[in-house]
Amino acid sequence: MKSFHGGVHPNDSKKYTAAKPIEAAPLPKKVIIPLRQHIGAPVSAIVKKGDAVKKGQLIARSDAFVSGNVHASVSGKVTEIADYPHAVFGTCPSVVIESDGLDEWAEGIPMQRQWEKLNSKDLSAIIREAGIVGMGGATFPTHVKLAPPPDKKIDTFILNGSECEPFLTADYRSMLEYTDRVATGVKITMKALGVNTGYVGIEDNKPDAVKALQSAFEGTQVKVVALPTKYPQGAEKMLIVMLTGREVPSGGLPMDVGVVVQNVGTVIAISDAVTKGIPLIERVLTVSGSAVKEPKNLLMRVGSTFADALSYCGGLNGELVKIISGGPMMGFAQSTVDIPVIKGTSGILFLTKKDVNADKESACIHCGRCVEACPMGLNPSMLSILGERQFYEEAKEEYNLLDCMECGSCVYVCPAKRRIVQYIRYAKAQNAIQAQKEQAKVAI
Amino acid sequence: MKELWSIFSKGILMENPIFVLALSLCPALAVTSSVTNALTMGLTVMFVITVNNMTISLIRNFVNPKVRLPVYIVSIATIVTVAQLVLQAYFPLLYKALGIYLALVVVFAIILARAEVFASKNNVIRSCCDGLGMGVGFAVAMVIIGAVREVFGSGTFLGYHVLPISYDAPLLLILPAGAFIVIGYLIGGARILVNRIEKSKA
Amino acid sequence: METALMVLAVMVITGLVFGIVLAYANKKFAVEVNPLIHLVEDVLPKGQCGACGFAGCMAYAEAVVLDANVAPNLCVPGKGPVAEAVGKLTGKSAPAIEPRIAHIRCAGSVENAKAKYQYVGVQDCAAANLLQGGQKSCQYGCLGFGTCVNNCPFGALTMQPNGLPYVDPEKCTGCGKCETVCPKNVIKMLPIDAKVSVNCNSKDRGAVAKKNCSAACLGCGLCKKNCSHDAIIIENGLAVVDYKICIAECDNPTCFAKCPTKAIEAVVKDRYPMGSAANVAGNVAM
Amino acid sequence: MEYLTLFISAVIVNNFVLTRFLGLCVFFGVSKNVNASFGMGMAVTAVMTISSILAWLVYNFVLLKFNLTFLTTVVFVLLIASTVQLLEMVIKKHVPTLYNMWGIYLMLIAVNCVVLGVPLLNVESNFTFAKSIVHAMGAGVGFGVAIVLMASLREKLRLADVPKALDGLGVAFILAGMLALSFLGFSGMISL
Amino acid sequence: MAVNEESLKMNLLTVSTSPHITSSESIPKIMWSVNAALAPAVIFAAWHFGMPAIITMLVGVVTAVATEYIIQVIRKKEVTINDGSAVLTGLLLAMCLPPSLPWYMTAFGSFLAIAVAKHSMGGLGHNIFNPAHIARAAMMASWPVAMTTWTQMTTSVDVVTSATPLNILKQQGYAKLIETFGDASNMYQAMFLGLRNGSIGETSAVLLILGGIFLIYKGYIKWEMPVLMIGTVGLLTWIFGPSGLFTGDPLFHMLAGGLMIGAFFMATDMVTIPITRKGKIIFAVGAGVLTVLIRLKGGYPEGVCYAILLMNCVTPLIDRFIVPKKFGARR
Amino acid sequence: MSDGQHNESNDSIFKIAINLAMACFVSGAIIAGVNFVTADAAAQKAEELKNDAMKALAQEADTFTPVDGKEGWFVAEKDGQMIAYIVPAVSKGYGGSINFLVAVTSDGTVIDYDITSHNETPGLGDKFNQEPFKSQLRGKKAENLKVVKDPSDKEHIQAMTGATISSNAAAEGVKKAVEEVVQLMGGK
Ligand SMILES: Cc1cc2nc3c(=O)[nH]c(=O)nc-3n(C[C@H](O)[C@H](O)[C@H](O)COP(=O)(O)O)c2cc1C
Ligand SMILES: Cc1cc2nc3c(=O)[nH]c(=O)nc-3n(C[C@H](O)[C@H](O)[C@H](O)COP(=O)(O)O)c2cc1C
Ligand SMILES: Cc1cc2nc3c(=O)[nH]c(=O)nc-3n(C[C@H](O)[C@H](O)[C@H](O)COP(=O)(O)O)c2cc1C
Ligand SMILES: Cc1cc2nc3c(=O)[nH]c(=O)nc-3n(C[C@H](O)[C@H](O)[C@H](O)CO)c2cc1C
Ligand code: SF4
Ligand code: SF4
Ligand code: SF4
Ligand code: SF4
Ligand code: FES
Repeated sequence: MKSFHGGVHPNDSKKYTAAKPIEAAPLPKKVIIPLRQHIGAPVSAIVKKGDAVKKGQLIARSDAFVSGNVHASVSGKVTEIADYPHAVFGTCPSVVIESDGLDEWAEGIPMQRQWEKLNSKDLSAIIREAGIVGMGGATFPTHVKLAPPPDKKIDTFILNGSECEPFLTADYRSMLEYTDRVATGVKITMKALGVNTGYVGIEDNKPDAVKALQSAFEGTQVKVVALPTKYPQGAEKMLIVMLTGREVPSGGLPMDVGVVVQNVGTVIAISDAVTKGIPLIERVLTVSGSAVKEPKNLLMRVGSTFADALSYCGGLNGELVKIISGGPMMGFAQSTVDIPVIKGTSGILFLTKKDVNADKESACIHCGRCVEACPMGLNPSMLSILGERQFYEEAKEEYNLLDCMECGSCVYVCPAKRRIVQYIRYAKAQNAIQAQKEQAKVAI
Repeated sequence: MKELWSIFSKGILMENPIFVLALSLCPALAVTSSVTNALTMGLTVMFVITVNNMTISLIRNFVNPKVRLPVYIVSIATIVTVAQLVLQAYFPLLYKALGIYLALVVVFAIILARAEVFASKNNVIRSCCDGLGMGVGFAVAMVIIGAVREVFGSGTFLGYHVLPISYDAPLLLILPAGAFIVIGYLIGGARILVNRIEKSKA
Repeated sequence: METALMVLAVMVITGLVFGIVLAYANKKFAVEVNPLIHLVEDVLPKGQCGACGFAGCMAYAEAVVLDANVAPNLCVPGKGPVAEAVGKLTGKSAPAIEPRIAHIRCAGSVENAKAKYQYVGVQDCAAANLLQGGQKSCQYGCLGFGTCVNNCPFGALTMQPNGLPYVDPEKCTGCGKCETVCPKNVIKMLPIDAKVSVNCNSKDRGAVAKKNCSAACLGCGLCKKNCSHDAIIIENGLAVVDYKICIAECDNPTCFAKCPTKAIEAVVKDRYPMGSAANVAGNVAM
Repeated sequence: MEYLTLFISAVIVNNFVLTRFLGLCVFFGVSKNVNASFGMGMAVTAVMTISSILAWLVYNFVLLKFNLTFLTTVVFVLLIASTVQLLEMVIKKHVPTLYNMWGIYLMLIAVNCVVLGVPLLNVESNFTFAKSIVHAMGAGVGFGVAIVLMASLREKLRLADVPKALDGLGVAFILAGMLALSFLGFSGMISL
Repeated sequence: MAVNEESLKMNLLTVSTSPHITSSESIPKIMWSVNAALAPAVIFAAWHFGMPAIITMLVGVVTAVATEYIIQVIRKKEVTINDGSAVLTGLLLAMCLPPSLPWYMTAFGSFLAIAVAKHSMGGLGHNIFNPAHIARAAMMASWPVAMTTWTQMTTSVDVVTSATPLNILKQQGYAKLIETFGDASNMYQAMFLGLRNGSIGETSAVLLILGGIFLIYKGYIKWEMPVLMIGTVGLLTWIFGPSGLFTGDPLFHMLAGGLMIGAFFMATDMVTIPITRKGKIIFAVGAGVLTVLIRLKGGYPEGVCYAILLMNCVTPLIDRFIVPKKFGARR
Repeated sequence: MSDGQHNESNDSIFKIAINLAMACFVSGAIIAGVNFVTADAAAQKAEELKNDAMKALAQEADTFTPVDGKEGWFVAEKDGQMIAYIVPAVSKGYGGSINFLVAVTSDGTVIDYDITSHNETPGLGDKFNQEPFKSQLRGKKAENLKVVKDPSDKEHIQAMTGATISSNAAAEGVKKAVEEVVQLMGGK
């Protein structure tokens, strides 16, 4: 199979957890549930301090369409609504619930539903109600993707099972252990979208997952394809071009080429929400890295903390220098362990010095490795230099700054250890500020 | 008096025509492979620029703005031609050594620039000081470049050996490429000097 | 003699021909360029700092000449004289601009303010700020990577060893460039004759602020109580001085005396306290 | 063939900027930007060709005829200055974008060594009319090549960590030196 | 930075932008590998030319490193003499010089390479021209006689010792060349092994190719570059032979002069060549064409150095027009 | 243009032209005046210079008379006795054409030569106008004017180190002059 341009082959480090079955983490004593776990309009709490809540109860919502409901993940008492650290935004208003240890479901959950009888509108509504957002990392509200504007004709659904990030095995284990739920979720999503063609893209370093899903989709319109192992195979643009040959246009979205992509975790959540009425309150994630004693795949409640995860995994082993929420290529470094797990947390990595490369940055030597590694066909070397010298506009106008998806392939290969992604983010931020200013001017 | 001095002196370093203003660069490269040539050219330009500044200052009020440039050029060209004729008649060897660059003095940007920027707005005495200052700055710069190139490029100064005969002079300095590089560093040096002075003033 | 006549003939004919051609062309192809623009540009200080709100001095010159609505006093570094000169050239009246100076509203030196993580990356405040708001526990404090220092068009800022920038009152023109580039909004422009200054930007509640930085303004209100002219208010846990009142009415400021963290201070004789040696020493001693 | 040799020689082997030192003010002044440099190269070529033609005519039919060769300098410079000024006015009126790109440098062409030097060299070498034109065009193209190359190098250096004292003009000269060193590779390739 | 040292002491977690892992490649690793790839040719040269060559190489390297050190101290920049790039520049320069050059010329060149060509442009990564080649060109201009004087080799194998093959070709013609070596196959063999006169490091084609293959294997240079550059030279010299079209001796030209070292080690200096693969290909072909042009038509017998420098001049233009194909441009 | 003129004068075309013409008139007057003064001196100096140059080539001669039909040729005579032809010649060197003035006896022996203009590299090629290279050519005849690189060969001309091309050019230029003289004599 002809692969997409660029990409890199980091050591996948999946050996720590690949063979470990998913374990349900013990019930946390306290959960911190941030009110921003998605891209889009913020939600506001509908409970207040002192309220008793049940597991699965809606605790925050918004009327905005592009938004995601938030539910309580344990039963207990709301002790505080205040700013807490957040893995992505630094800090965020959060609802703190002290568990009563009973873990009682809210009324009407779980239930049994025949999804085959529901129409696409109902399905979307259920998914929206359940607060499902993309669990591949971007946390874009799923119901929005399922309701494309009328001028975009969706004809293909893709399940993203590639899990190309090193260390992470959550999707892999889910595909093996929750095969039926995955299959059901895919079918539901395809029905909601009204499409008949489906693909499952899985990197060929997970042959058993490919096999499991192949038999699950036997006789359907869904093709399970083993893709070459290469980071960032899981980036949706790469996945789409590999599976359908369509290139998402620059600045465009998958729907511009008639495709919707969902992560494995997301379809599992869809399946649970539609067939059992269970909202998104827990997820599978990988706890790994050479600084944890027993790396594991855990099923954790949203709002449990990284500290909880660490203690379930036997604590530290070696000197911890970095904590990452997500994978090592795209994830966010954290400054403390008191960070809550959110819907988009696909992994928690505890790394020692040996995993992390913190060499000094030097000037670019124009070796061209980054250019060859960039799957988006950009010139990262130039982008970083322009960012460094503060030529943001030029970076945007002449070097397609905004096309960068921050996959980090360029930084991975750079022998000069240039912090290309940071320069790019910085330049993007500065351009955004500039644009805001311009708009303000126009408004005046 | 003090004012005149400051008009005069700024051309020497702070607004040196070659090192700082970067005008009239051609002669700075072309005729500086020996100090003699550099000096001759320097003095010629000094003469032309001073006389021209005075002339322009005198006639500035009679010149129609629409033909200002041609008139200035005619003035410069006249002075240059006079210099040419005189050199040709009395110093034919120097005349030959300067070659085409003597005629090109007409178009050395520094001369026209001073006419436009200074002489056309100032009286004769001030213009004369300005011209002299710029001319001296030009000549000094030429001689410095010439000295570096001649001493290190052929081991001589004004034709006399100043470095031991065994000095194996790199021809590079005599060649165009070397001239560019030498001037590059001299400009850098001048910039450091100018900054120092400005700092000490502030 | 004959040669001389020929010379004269040739010269005069040449002159006439080109004179006519040029004069004719000038009439035919004349383009209106307002020479005022150049004159105005000559007057401007050419710092290209953009404090006027235009893309450099030339752009401002063009705008102020061509657009009747553009005020002649927008050039901050040029101060009064430039405003006056531009006003004269453009025939616009120029109300005086109030002279001002950059003020670092943070005393969270390395000793005073805690770090929450070890930052590895591009040495630039705006870039660091993108990572959870920077490495300081106090999310309002100066990050100390000197983005303002690198952007001051007049070289008025230097980074001190304690991780805070120092404003050289001799060099600062009050252009405000540093104010716009600081991602933490730490720098504010202060009237040049300000008597007191608040050296903190923290909007945290007192206890939190104190936990994060030993020099933080706690919002306790002691200064407010001690000000007999009602020139201080507490806003979001931060003391804010109303300089209009303060400068006009107060000639013996006492507000800062009781401040438990010395977050409010008198502006000392050389116009400006922050970063002066005494001040640094004072902070460390605490 | 003879014309081709002359042309190529003027373009690369005896490049006017890099080996004859003519037109350096514009060369260093405008070479900060590739697009402007490209325009400047064309402008110089055009101006030089036109003025060479005029100069040749004036020289051979007036000055030589009446034995007034000592007036060459005055007449040529006036001729060129007026031609350029005329050109400037036309461009300013009809192609303002082009005008904005060169700015004041168009006026600098009027009093630029290469533009005067080439006609002077033409008459000094007793070139025929056709040869003069070829020579002038070659010199112009050579100037264009040098200035565009220089501009592209300087655009790259704009992003480099050049020592402060050398930044700008100083490093530009050093670059020109290295450019000239590289062009030495062509030396001896054609001798006139 | 004071801020970071402080936090280091407090044992805080490290936070940086993603990605959090990087490959193990680094600039020192690359530079030292290139030095290592040159080692066989260096050792051969020491044996082939003896003491003078060893001295020249030492002077080249030591001057380069010392110059870099002094400049970095003066400029208050981090001293990076350990990264091997200055060593490499000094070594490569020395390898392109005649063995018995007076030491002060080598020192001058090495100083020029580092001070003028490299650090005046901003140091590693910022230079536009290949420092070693700029130095060589400057030395060629400064002391043309010394730079073209070829002395005895210690391991002469009954071959003319006073001139390089290209010199013989330029001045005495092809027939003389063959005569000097006996017959054509003798000549190819001697040139392939390096038993001929020439610059210190350029003679042994086989060792240079070995070093180059090592670098290609390590991924530090692109195979297209040497192959295309050498191939272009071969093709063009074959076409434009001395007695009409297609009468040239491509093998001779491919083995002669500094083409091997130039194509494998100098046209591949990533700092001074285009960044894209396509750009690199254009560079290599262009350098090949210019080499042949200078060899066959120019004043010098050898053109590799100037060809590479001239292509360095156009590198920014190539980078401007040859850009990677951006994803999503095709619909 | 940095013109500070605000008063857009609306002078007529003619007036403007006269303005420039006036300037030219004054200029012409000055130049004519200076030329008038210097012309004779210049001509005289030029003549002297030329004579000096020729004198340097054929030191014994006292008069030089132009040769009819041969542009630039002179006959050098001593006491009315012809001792040499002074002949101009051109050849191609490293940096372009080289102009010679060569003194040749009527039997085709080089007395001396002078290079009047060249474009060779200073310090390298331009040594052909200096000793010891120059003395090599004196007294040589056409058949010996050939450059070799063999130090033991005293018959011919030794190349200057590092400047074979310039050496060749010098030898060739001088040889051309000699051959022309021989041809002229033979043709007589
Ligand atoms: C502003 C914005 C609007 C989006 N709108 C849609 C949409 O209308 N339909 C859709 O299918 N996906 C939409 N997406 C989701 C993207 O297709 C994509 O799934 C999401 O950005 C996460 O992708 P990533 O993890 O590759 O970054 C949108 C994303 C963003 C950021
Ligand atoms: C560089 C990069 C790598 C990604 N890798 C994966 C991946 O391995 N698995 C995955 O499910 N999503 C991955 N994503 C996110 C997908 O692009 C896409 O957003 C996601 O599959 C959409 O599904 P979701 O909305 O259900 O999360 C990656 C995104 C980027 C930009
Ligand atoms: C900058 C430079 C200038 C040169 N100038 C001349 C010159 O004026 N005359 C000349 O014959 N060779 C000159 N050469 C040398 C020639 O290119 C060539 O190497 C030389 O003529 C070979 O002659 P050789 O056999 O005497 O060494 C110059 C070389 C360089 C690098
Ligand atoms: C493959 C390769 C080739 C190199 N070739 C050269 C070279 O030809 N000349 C040189 O000075 N440095 C060379 N270097 C070293 C380095 O790039 C050089 O020091 C920089 O040009 C200086 O900024 C090379 C490095 C590598 C990795
Ligand atoms: S981070 Fe951006 S520039 Fe770098 S490889 Fe990924 S898409 Fe390309
Ligand atoms: S990989 Fe790094 S060193 Fe190489 S070109 Fe890209 S940014 Fe420069
Ligand atoms: S004041 Fe602002 S810009 Fe300056 S160092 Fe502090 S945080 Fe950075
Ligand atoms: S310190 Fe700030 S306000 Fe003062 S001159 Fe510098 S940038 Fe402008
Ligand atoms: S001096 Fe020649 S162009 Fe300026």
